[in-house]
Amino acid sequence: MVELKDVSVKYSTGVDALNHINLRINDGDFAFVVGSSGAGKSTMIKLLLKEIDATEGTVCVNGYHLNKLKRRKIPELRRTIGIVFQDFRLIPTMTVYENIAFVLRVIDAPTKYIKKRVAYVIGLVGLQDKAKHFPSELSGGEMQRVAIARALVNDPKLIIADEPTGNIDPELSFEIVELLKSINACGTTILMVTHEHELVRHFGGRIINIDNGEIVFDDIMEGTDEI
Amino acid sequence: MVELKDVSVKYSTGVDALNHINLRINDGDFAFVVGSSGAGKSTMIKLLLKEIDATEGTVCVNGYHLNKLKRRKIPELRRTIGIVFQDFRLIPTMTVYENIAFVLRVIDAPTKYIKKRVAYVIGLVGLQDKAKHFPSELSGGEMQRVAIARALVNDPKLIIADEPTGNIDPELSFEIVELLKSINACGTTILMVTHEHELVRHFGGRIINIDNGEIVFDDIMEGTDEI
Amino acid sequence: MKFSSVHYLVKKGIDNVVRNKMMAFASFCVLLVSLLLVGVSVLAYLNVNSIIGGVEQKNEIAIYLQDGIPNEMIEHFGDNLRGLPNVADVVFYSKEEALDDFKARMADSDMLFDSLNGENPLPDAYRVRVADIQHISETVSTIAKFEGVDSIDAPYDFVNSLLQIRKVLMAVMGTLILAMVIVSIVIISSTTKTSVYSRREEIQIMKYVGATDAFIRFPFFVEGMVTGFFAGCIAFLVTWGVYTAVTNALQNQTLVLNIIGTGSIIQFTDIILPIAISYMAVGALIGALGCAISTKRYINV
Amino acid sequence: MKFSSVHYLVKKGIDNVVRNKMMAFASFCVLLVSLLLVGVSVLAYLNVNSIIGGVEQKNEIAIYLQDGIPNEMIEHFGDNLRGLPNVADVVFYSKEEALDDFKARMADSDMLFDSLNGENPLPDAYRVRVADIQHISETVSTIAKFEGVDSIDAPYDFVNSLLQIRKVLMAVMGTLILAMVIVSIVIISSTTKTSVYSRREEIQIMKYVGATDAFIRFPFFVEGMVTGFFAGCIAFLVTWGVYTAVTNALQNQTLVLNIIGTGSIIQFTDIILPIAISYMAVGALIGALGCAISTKRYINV
Ligand SMILES: Nc1ncnc2c1ncn2[C@@H]1O[C@H](COP(=O)(O)OP(=O)(O)OP(=O)(O)O)[C@@H](O)[C@H]1O
Ligand SMILES: Nc1ncnc2c1ncn2[C@@H]1O[C@H](COP(=O)(O)OP(=O)(O)OP(=O)(O)O)[C@@H](O)[C@H]1O
Ligand SMILES: [Mg+2]
Ligand SMILES: [Mg+2]
Repeated sequence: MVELKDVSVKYSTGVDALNHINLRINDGDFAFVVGSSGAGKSTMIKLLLKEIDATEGTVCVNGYHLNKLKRRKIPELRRTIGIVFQDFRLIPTMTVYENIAFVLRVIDAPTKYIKKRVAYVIGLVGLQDKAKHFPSELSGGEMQRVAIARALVNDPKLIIADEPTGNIDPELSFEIVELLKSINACGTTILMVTHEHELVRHFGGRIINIDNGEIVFDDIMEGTDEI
Repeated sequence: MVELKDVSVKYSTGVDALNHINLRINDGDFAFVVGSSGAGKSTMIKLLLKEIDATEGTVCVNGYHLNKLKRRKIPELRRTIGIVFQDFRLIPTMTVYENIAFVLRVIDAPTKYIKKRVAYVIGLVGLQDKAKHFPSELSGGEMQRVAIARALVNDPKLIIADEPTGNIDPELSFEIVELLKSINACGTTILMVTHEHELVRHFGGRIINIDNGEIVFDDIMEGTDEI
Repeated sequence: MKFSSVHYLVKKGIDNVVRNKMMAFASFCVLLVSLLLVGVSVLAYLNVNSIIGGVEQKNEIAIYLQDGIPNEMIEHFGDNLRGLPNVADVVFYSKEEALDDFKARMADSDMLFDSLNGENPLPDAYRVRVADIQHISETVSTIAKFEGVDSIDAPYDFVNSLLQIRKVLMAVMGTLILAMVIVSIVIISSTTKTSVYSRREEIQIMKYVGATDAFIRFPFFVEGMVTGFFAGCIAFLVTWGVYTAVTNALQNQTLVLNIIGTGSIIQFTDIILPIAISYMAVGALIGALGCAISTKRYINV
Repeated sequence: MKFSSVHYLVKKGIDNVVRNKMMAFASFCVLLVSLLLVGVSVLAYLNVNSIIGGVEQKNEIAIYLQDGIPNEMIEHFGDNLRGLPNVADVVFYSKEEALDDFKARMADSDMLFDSLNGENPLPDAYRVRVADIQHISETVSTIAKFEGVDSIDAPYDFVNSLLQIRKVLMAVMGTLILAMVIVSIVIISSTTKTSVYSRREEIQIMKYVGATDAFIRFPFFVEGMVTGFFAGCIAFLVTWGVYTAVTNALQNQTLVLNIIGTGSIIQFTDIILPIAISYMAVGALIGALGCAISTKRYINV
């Protein structure tokens, strides 16, 4: 569950990225976040991960009150969230396999399970051939898919995907969203930032529109299922 | 003018990224390059910039024969091309203004002209407020727009844009492509890689489809002008 | 943490050395240099100390006995001297030996002795070497109270000079070691900071995907340890070679050896084990700590 | 390249020092340490050299004259000595002075002289100090051919010891300087390589947007130069402080001073200018070259 109460974020440069946002996403929800460039979408996501702190208001994610969260509890919080970063954030010194496996390593998963599970998610995003490559040896879309695989691998309660299909062709994008939908069907909460209105139109569901640091639309729309 | 003759690229990892590609783009053309993730689009662009060398075949860009180009002539070649990199490649230690101005600095442009010109292109991509920010202080879409501005600033003969609208909302994307179209109308050759079929459908023109390292489609299609 | 995790982290640390060859080599070089600077200074300190100790052994107190005391009393006197705590060595020096030596030394002025007519104006004497020249004056005053002493000639000038020289040299060498330790800290921290800085992105990403601080730092720790250990090994070999070369070169400098005494230079083989262990242990420790501490700064995300 | 470009590149280099504070500080520290290591070694070398030179001045050849030669011949002899090229100082030492000194030295053995009955068996002598002890034997053999010479007492042992000690010390100090230069090269290249490595992305992007190698490297050059210059300044101040403290401390060690001679220690104020200039110039140069060379590796894209 994600709950933002009257949250504002002002960066040290003086930019007001979010203004008194109120938002509640229940467990098991699937929500698209849309909005123009620089609206504050990524800022909201950084908040949920405690990458930055709210200047005002309270943030609550998966039962953790982020305002009061102790530094050494942060890893615990982050393990309950799978994130696809807008800039991928793959570890350059690790291969695709290692990047994804790392998330399981940090939770002390058994080596056997890691092997099986990582191979499975690499298959899900269609990167079987690239498992042993380093991020610098991948195309943009491939890196993005590694980031998606990493977000899925440890079965998190909440998956947050910031622009996960920006570098991927439409067909694959549809597949990825369908994958997320199926994961959502098993109970995982999903929050997906996207610029691709086609996707939003097709799948429908809850749509949150952020503009200039404020939520200007938050409602459920039917999917058209057209392509 | 861009000319690829029977070009193949094989990466040191053994990946065949391009297989015997033949392509000719005349001065003043506007071409969309589409294709699935990992098809070899960015590889083709890296070739044109002499970031990598062709394993086979000859590459010719703006009158430079890249196979025989001397190391110290490379900057000369690159100054005739404006590139939007898929991963932006902004200089992290320079502000938005400095990043864009740098391209003019390297060609010894007069300081006065630099001031005027940079301010102008920053305006074109709508980043007036962010001129003094560092890349790390920008949103994804803002970084992408800085990359676009940098590619335009020195009035290059050829603009190559690798996925320039991946992180930008649809409205702004249309504006960006319209901007490129208007620049193209003044004689600049433009090559744009994109995944957004909507854009391609809307604007039409020459469309090059790369799949699995081969050109599978290369023809002119009418734009529908619908949204 | 489970064994598989520890195993993974150690392996990762070792892999990192190979993957960041350039960085690992830079750290290796700086650690090597630091270890050598400090190690060689310490060895120099030990040798200077030992050399001064050797020179101190050459001290000599001359105790002139009263004329005409009986032989058994002279012997008793010698036994008493040998029984004193700070006395290392006692030699009897008869008036006959004294005259012979005097004549030999004054060979040029033969004519002086012609007028002696076989008389010997010189006294019997004991020559005493003290163990610790710092307490020489106490020893002399104890001896002065013995029966039969005519006069005592103690090398106070020599002792004072030596004590002062030792003080100065020890101060110099101590400062040198301190300076080298500071130099090492400065250059090691500069290099590890720079090296870790270039990997801050990696560290931060790990933190973003839920790794704890310890989990991130452990491989850095291992990496630093491995690098430091190798630096220690090479430092040891270099020291061995240089040290042996220097001592061999000194063997040829007979005059210098005369002054400092042959036995005073410490043989490398006598200290090979503590040196090897110190180098490797200190190298590994410093390398590990340097890396682990420097990561701290970028881990707070 | 136009002036505006040069101005831009210099400004960029200086800005970089401020923007990469951490890196600049690391380079600064390492350059400072290197300059100090080499600088202090060189100063030590110069001082040891000067001290040995001072001790060498204390050499003395004694030339005993034949008994009973006339006074004017003795004076003529002295003039001849003064005319010799390698002779620094000539003192006449009459037989009367010699006897007085001898008696004073032998005060304990008064009885020896009683039998002389006022006769003086000692000869007149000249005491000569040579300028360069390396050529003492040639000087001695020239003097030996003079008329009226009875015998010559030259301090060959002293001279040989001194020459050998000088050789050893100079070898040690030279090795030290060489070692410090090597140490400096190793640590500076390690740090600059690491520092530039962490900025390889920046360097490569510049190359991708059409910058020439020189255009990219120039600001690095300036950056290194500025850092190196400041390191030179601080190294100079530190050296000044340490040097003055050490010479002051030595002033109190009278016994040590007796041995090495007061005038032999070089005063810092006598060499302040060349030292300041060397530090700053070498610092700036090394800093600039280190950065500029290290960028080369990442510029080939
Ligand atoms: N680290 C930062 N420091 C200062 N300002 C920042 C920082 N990150 C983002 N901003 C600013 O905050 C605003 C919101 O940024 P944010 O990244 O949340 O936008 P976004 O909605 O994700 O946009 P996009 O779709 O382009 O990614 C922008 O104006 C941006 O310039
Ligand atoms: N530096 C590299 N070393 C090895 N293989 C590479 C390298 N860069 C790309 N590749 C591989 O070459 C193939 C083509 O990559 P390229 O980046 O050209 O794809 P793309 O068409 O741009 O894809 P995308 O739309 O995802 O950006 C991919 O399979 C990729 O994994
Ligand atoms: Mg964003
Ligand atoms: Mg690409």
